[in-house]
Amino acid sequence: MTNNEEKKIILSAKKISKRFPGVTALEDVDLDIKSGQVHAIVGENGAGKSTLMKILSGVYQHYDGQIFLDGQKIAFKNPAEARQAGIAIIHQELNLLPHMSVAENIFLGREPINRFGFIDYNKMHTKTRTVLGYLKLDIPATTLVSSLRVGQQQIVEIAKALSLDARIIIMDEPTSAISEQEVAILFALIKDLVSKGVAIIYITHKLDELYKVGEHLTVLRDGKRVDSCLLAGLSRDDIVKKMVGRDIGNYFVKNHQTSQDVVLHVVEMSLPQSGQSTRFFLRDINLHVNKGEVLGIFGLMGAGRTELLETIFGLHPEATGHIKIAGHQVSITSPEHAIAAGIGYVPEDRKREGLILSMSIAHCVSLACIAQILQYGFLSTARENRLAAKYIDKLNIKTSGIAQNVETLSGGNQQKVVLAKWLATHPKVLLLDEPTRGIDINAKNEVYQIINQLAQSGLGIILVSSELPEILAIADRILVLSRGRITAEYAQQEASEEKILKAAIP
Amino acid sequence: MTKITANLAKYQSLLALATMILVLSLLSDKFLTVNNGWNVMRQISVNVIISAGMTLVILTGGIDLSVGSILALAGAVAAGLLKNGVALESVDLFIGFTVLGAVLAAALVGAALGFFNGIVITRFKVPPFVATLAMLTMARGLTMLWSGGFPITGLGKTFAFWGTGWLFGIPMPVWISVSVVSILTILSRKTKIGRYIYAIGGNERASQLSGLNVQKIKIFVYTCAGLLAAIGGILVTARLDSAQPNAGMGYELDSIAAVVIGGTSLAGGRGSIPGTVLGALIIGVLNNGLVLLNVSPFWQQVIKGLVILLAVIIDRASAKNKR
Amino acid sequence: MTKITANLAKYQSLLALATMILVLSLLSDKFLTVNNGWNVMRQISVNVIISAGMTLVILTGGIDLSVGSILALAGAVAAGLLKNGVALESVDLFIGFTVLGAVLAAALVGAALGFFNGIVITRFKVPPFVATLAMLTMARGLTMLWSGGFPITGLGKTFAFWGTGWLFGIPMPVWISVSVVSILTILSRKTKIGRYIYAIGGNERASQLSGLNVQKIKIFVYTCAGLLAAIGGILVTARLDSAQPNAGMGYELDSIAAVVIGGTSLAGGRGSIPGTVLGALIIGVLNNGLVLLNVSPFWQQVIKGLVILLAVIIDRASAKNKR
Amino acid sequence: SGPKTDDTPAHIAIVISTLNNPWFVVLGESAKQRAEELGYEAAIFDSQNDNAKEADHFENIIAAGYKAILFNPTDADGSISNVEKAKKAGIPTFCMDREINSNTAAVTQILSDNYTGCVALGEYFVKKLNKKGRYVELLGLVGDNNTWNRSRGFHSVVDNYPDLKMVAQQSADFDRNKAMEVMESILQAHPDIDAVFCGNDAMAMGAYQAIAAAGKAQHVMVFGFDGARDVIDSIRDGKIVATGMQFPKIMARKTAEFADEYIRGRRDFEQKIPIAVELVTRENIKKYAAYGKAE
Ligand SMILES: Nc1ncnc2c1ncn2[C@@H]1O[C@H](COP(=O)(O)OP(=O)(O)OP(=O)(O)O)[C@@H](O)[C@H]1O
Ligand SMILES: Nc1ncnc2c1ncn2[C@@H]1O[C@H](COP(=O)(O)OP(=O)(O)OP(=O)(O)O)[C@@H](O)[C@H]1O
Ligand SMILES: [Mg+2]
Ligand SMILES: [Mg+2]
Repeated sequence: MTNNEEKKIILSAKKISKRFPGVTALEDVDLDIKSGQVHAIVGENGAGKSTLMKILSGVYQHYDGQIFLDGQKIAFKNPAEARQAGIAIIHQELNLLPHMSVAENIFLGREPINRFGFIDYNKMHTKTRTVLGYLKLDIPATTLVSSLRVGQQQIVEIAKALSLDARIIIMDEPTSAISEQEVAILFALIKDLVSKGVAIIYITHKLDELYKVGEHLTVLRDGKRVDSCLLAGLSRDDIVKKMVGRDIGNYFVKNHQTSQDVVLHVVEMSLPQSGQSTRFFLRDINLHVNKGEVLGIFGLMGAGRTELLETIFGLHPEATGHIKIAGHQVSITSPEHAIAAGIGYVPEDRKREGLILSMSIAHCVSLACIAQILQYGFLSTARENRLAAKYIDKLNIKTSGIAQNVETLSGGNQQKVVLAKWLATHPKVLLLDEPTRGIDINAKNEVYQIINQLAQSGLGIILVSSELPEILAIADRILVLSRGRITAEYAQQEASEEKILKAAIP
Repeated sequence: MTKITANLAKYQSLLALATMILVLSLLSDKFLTVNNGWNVMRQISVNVIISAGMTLVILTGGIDLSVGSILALAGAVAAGLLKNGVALESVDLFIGFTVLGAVLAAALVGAALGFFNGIVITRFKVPPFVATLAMLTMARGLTMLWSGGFPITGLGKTFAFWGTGWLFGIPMPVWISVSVVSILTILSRKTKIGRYIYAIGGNERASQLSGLNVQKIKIFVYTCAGLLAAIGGILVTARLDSAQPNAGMGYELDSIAAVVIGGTSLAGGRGSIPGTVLGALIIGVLNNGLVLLNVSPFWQQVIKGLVILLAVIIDRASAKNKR
Repeated sequence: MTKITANLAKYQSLLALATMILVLSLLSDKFLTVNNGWNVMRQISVNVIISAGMTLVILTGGIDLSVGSILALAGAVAAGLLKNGVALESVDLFIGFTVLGAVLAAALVGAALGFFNGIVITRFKVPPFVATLAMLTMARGLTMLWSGGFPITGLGKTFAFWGTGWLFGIPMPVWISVSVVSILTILSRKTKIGRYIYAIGGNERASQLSGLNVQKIKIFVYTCAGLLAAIGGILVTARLDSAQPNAGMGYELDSIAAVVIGGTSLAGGRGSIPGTVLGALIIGVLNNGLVLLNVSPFWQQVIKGLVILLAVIIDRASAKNKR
Repeated sequence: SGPKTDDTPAHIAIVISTLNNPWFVVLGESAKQRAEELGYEAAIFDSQNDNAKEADHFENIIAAGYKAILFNPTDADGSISNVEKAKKAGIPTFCMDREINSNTAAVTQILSDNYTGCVALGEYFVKKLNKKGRYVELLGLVGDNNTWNRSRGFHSVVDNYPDLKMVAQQSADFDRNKAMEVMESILQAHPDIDAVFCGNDAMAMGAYQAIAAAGKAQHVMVFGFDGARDVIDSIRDGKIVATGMQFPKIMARKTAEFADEYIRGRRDFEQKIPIAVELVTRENIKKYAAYGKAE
């Protein structure tokens, strides 16, 4: 198919509605997908984007409305049927089997079979290598997924969808965990696919990406379609306005003052790889954070940023070097010590490491500072509720009440609960690992505001982020990490995307 | 009103239990009598005590198979000390035990074995199933060694009172089990460690990152389970006025059943002690009812299995409707 | 060479087993003989067969407590049909059974009960622990009802051959268990359904989203476990030339122990059938060794517990060093 | 026809230590059958070898208002309190087969004397072995007092002969399969034994099968205890040497009859009525059938 050939509608959804108990996730949503086009879908957290995609890909079978594929009405009974009809999906959440190989994950449910009815591993591995090759992910097909980092896992997830040779590929926030380089590779691939006539449905919270790949745009708000148009000619602010339903204006102004008091000082920190004295995750790290300062740390995927924060937080007792908090040397060999020393840590993966999903907001918020809500040695529900209410208010957490399970909160609000948990401990230093991953632009802005306020109130903050614009906007000082070493340091004024990337690439 | 309904719905098993009680009281006029009520309560009290401890263990995502054996060992230790004391021949010393002394020593033994379980699980990273299965075997062996395979009997009125006596019109075992349940309910709901137990079962890694000392809490929980099994053992012994080396066999399954029927998830993090009490009640009422109805022992097993299935199915269905 | 080491390291328990064999052969010159080797192999064969099925169940993240009872029922059904046939008095019909017919009928009964487990677990969302615990009780009751509580004996040479005979110098039970293990190993490694079993245990939701029919696979797995328990029951019956109504009591724990000691995680998704065979071997060698050394029955239990703990600790430690 | 309260027959409870062993099934069923012949309704309760479960049964029986309890205790000491509880509630208890160590709690106890029975077996054992040889003992459940009653009775005789050497003493839990496996292993360590004494017949059958499979059936003498069908047949076939015949049917019937008489007003019962265990050997096998005398 060539570019001037007319693009025709291959998938069409009419008046789709979907209700969950208590929520209407989608209401009378129409969507037309054309072949050879990237159709972007945006909307705030909870707008219904993923729900719509799950309906299109056969995950949900019960909904109102109709779906037409090539003009034929269809109703998938399960994801496998949708796949057979040529619809592949990269889910927002990773859906991988940790104890299986990359190849087994990619071919799960449609393994090639040899003459004897056994799985043909040779064929499977060859095919896997080919797909991984497209994505420039250089790992053996037999690698266990559990030994991959989040970003690599995300790429495997992409490979899984690509290997299907589908006509329609749904990508639900595929770039939330991968680095710029990989994003570039993905975009090149998308362009290639589109030129071959494949339709792509692309969901993201990173609006910049829209301009790089998008062609058509649909905006969802509170389960309703508010607009569907060509992307060309729309400004960023236009899009945000459609998403949020109002002007949110200039969304971030930095206005905190950095003091000269050093609150955290890391001296000569090294983290050897387990069992190997010559290889290191971290090597000779020296850094400091002042009161009221936001220290940004940038690095490519696997540079060791997460390890750095984890080590400061006491999760790697085998690390060498030492740490001073407000001038006093402290020995931190467990999170317990770190918290006692005044450090808080918002981890990269909020569901796996930050939250207890079975708990209510109130319980999650008080978890790290439970002493505060004790009265006569017992937990005081009144105090606990007051604490939670305070942070719900302060951080503007959208919830039906303090008793709501965190499991049912949207991503942005979950992230705020994790923040609340740490703020409640009154830390001196806050370590933030990718705090805005997967949350919508509005929530992101709120998180930036919160970071700003916290710095203003005198906290020292370390912010790890893979999004350069984000780091450039909110960090006062930027360190670049590459292969476990600090390779550059810039004050905010002197930093630029170019310089930082150059220092980051090993 | 709706709040009450919501609260009741939490104990999903209530409906199943109510149905059972209704059916049984229609089938037998002996069932819904005060006496029989005490009967059931007394009969489930040991299971309730053990299962309360088991609930804590399961809430952390673990399991304890050793409760039955620890029960037997603690019973034998209490009885042995009470009856024979300890003779240290080498130093020509004889230590006699009062009832209180013997009970405390037995409780200590139970707690110590539970502690051992905890250490093996946390420090040596042995899966709880294996660690406590090994303890199941070991504690049974120790019981046999301590008692020589013989029951220890004739423990006196004071001791027997704890198993057979009444206080203010309520049987002693019921007092004890109610106390245990109350304490553990408060512990699990109103104390720091209780909250931590739920947290660990909900997400161990996140708990660790929130500064909880996961190992210490797990050790606490297994120690608790051991201690409560020991209390159960002391009660059984007092009730029978005799420590049986075979006591408590298979109790681990009964107790896990009470916990799971009571709505606590074996994956940890979700459930409650009162739910477990309901689970134990369902099993207890069923056992009692089948006997009252004169069902033949072979059929009893078939019916028991079916009713438990049905209870859980009703339960899960009603839980689904509530959400 | 390193590949071999790596492959061996997968079966982490090998070191523990090797140590045990070494120690035992130093302690008793009767231990490391060909005859005793066959002995141990024959003795573990039933546990191996049941545990192979249990491994599949546990790999999906489930558990099956009913294997011991299904074993007993299948044994009783085979023996009963073989000896007495079926008399349908109402239509004045008598059906006699050949050995093959009786064996097939018993296998069918086992598979059917396993299937029932699967249905209850998948369609009615009853947790596997409760569903199979109910089946444990029910199948035992059915066994008692079928046999009246009496052993069924005198089943003839052809039938007994399957339990006591030798073929090409290898005991029949060993042939059968080796076949079962081979088939299931291939199934689990080389076929789609095998991989799906691992997948479900690893991440049920992801498996579902990848288009796997999770319910069907689970039902398959429980049916398999029931069928294998039945084969175990037929073997036990053939070996003893008698179906004992109380056969298989407590086998569920033995079998889960073999699986877990063999390195399969109770959380599902990780483990292997050959690992389970090693686990069963460790338990079998231990039982055999303790009897050969004539350790007193009291001490046996204590030692058995300790050795199992030790085996798993050695195991986990060596696994850690490998990484 | 028994006494009736109103129109419904009176209920009698039969509490059995365990139904996992056919011997006790015979005991329970015989008692039930006899009680029903006498016009009662009878229900069997299975204590599953658990003293605490037995206590539960007693409480439930008292609550349900049974008229009498035919009782096979799990433990001589541990069961006393149960019987006393029933007595206090006005329900008479009649022990069968196993005793309780109290002369006042039960109305009467019809007992099978395990100890003496094993003394007789021991004497026959010595005779058969000519006071010389190597033997193995298989114990039942090590926490069960019958296990030890039998073992002690046996040893009270056999230990007087220094040339009779016990080379192994292991437990097989009264279980046929376990006995077979344990015996298989023992035969590896001691291929040259002359005899095996087993604490019950199920274990004797298991042991015999292991011995036969090892081709030693001609050299090793197996002794059991109970009088189960398999063993009676095996003695007849010359496979097993001897067993102690207990009489579950006689005991059960007699107990049921006593209960009936008690309900009808009789009070003068002897506290203990021993039913002798009889030695069954190849010589006198004609006189016996499973669980009792040949008819
Ligand atoms: N399984 C479910 N049960 C109940 N409510 C659900 C379920 N899945 C989604 N929802 C609710 O439906 C609404 C839409 O959710 P959806 O996941 O589609 O949002 P989204 O636009 O993808 O948001 P995000 O940008 O955070 O991914 C939300 O209010 C959400 O809480
Ligand atoms: N599970 C693992 N096994 C082996 N090596 C690992 C593992 N996780 C991380 N690493 C290594 O540790 C180093 C740092 O990884 P880390 O995930 O901390 O990077 P990061 O900079 O935080 O990247 P990300 O953007 O993914 O968070 C890399 O060299 C990586 O190869
Ligand atoms: Mg989404
Ligand atoms: Mg990271």
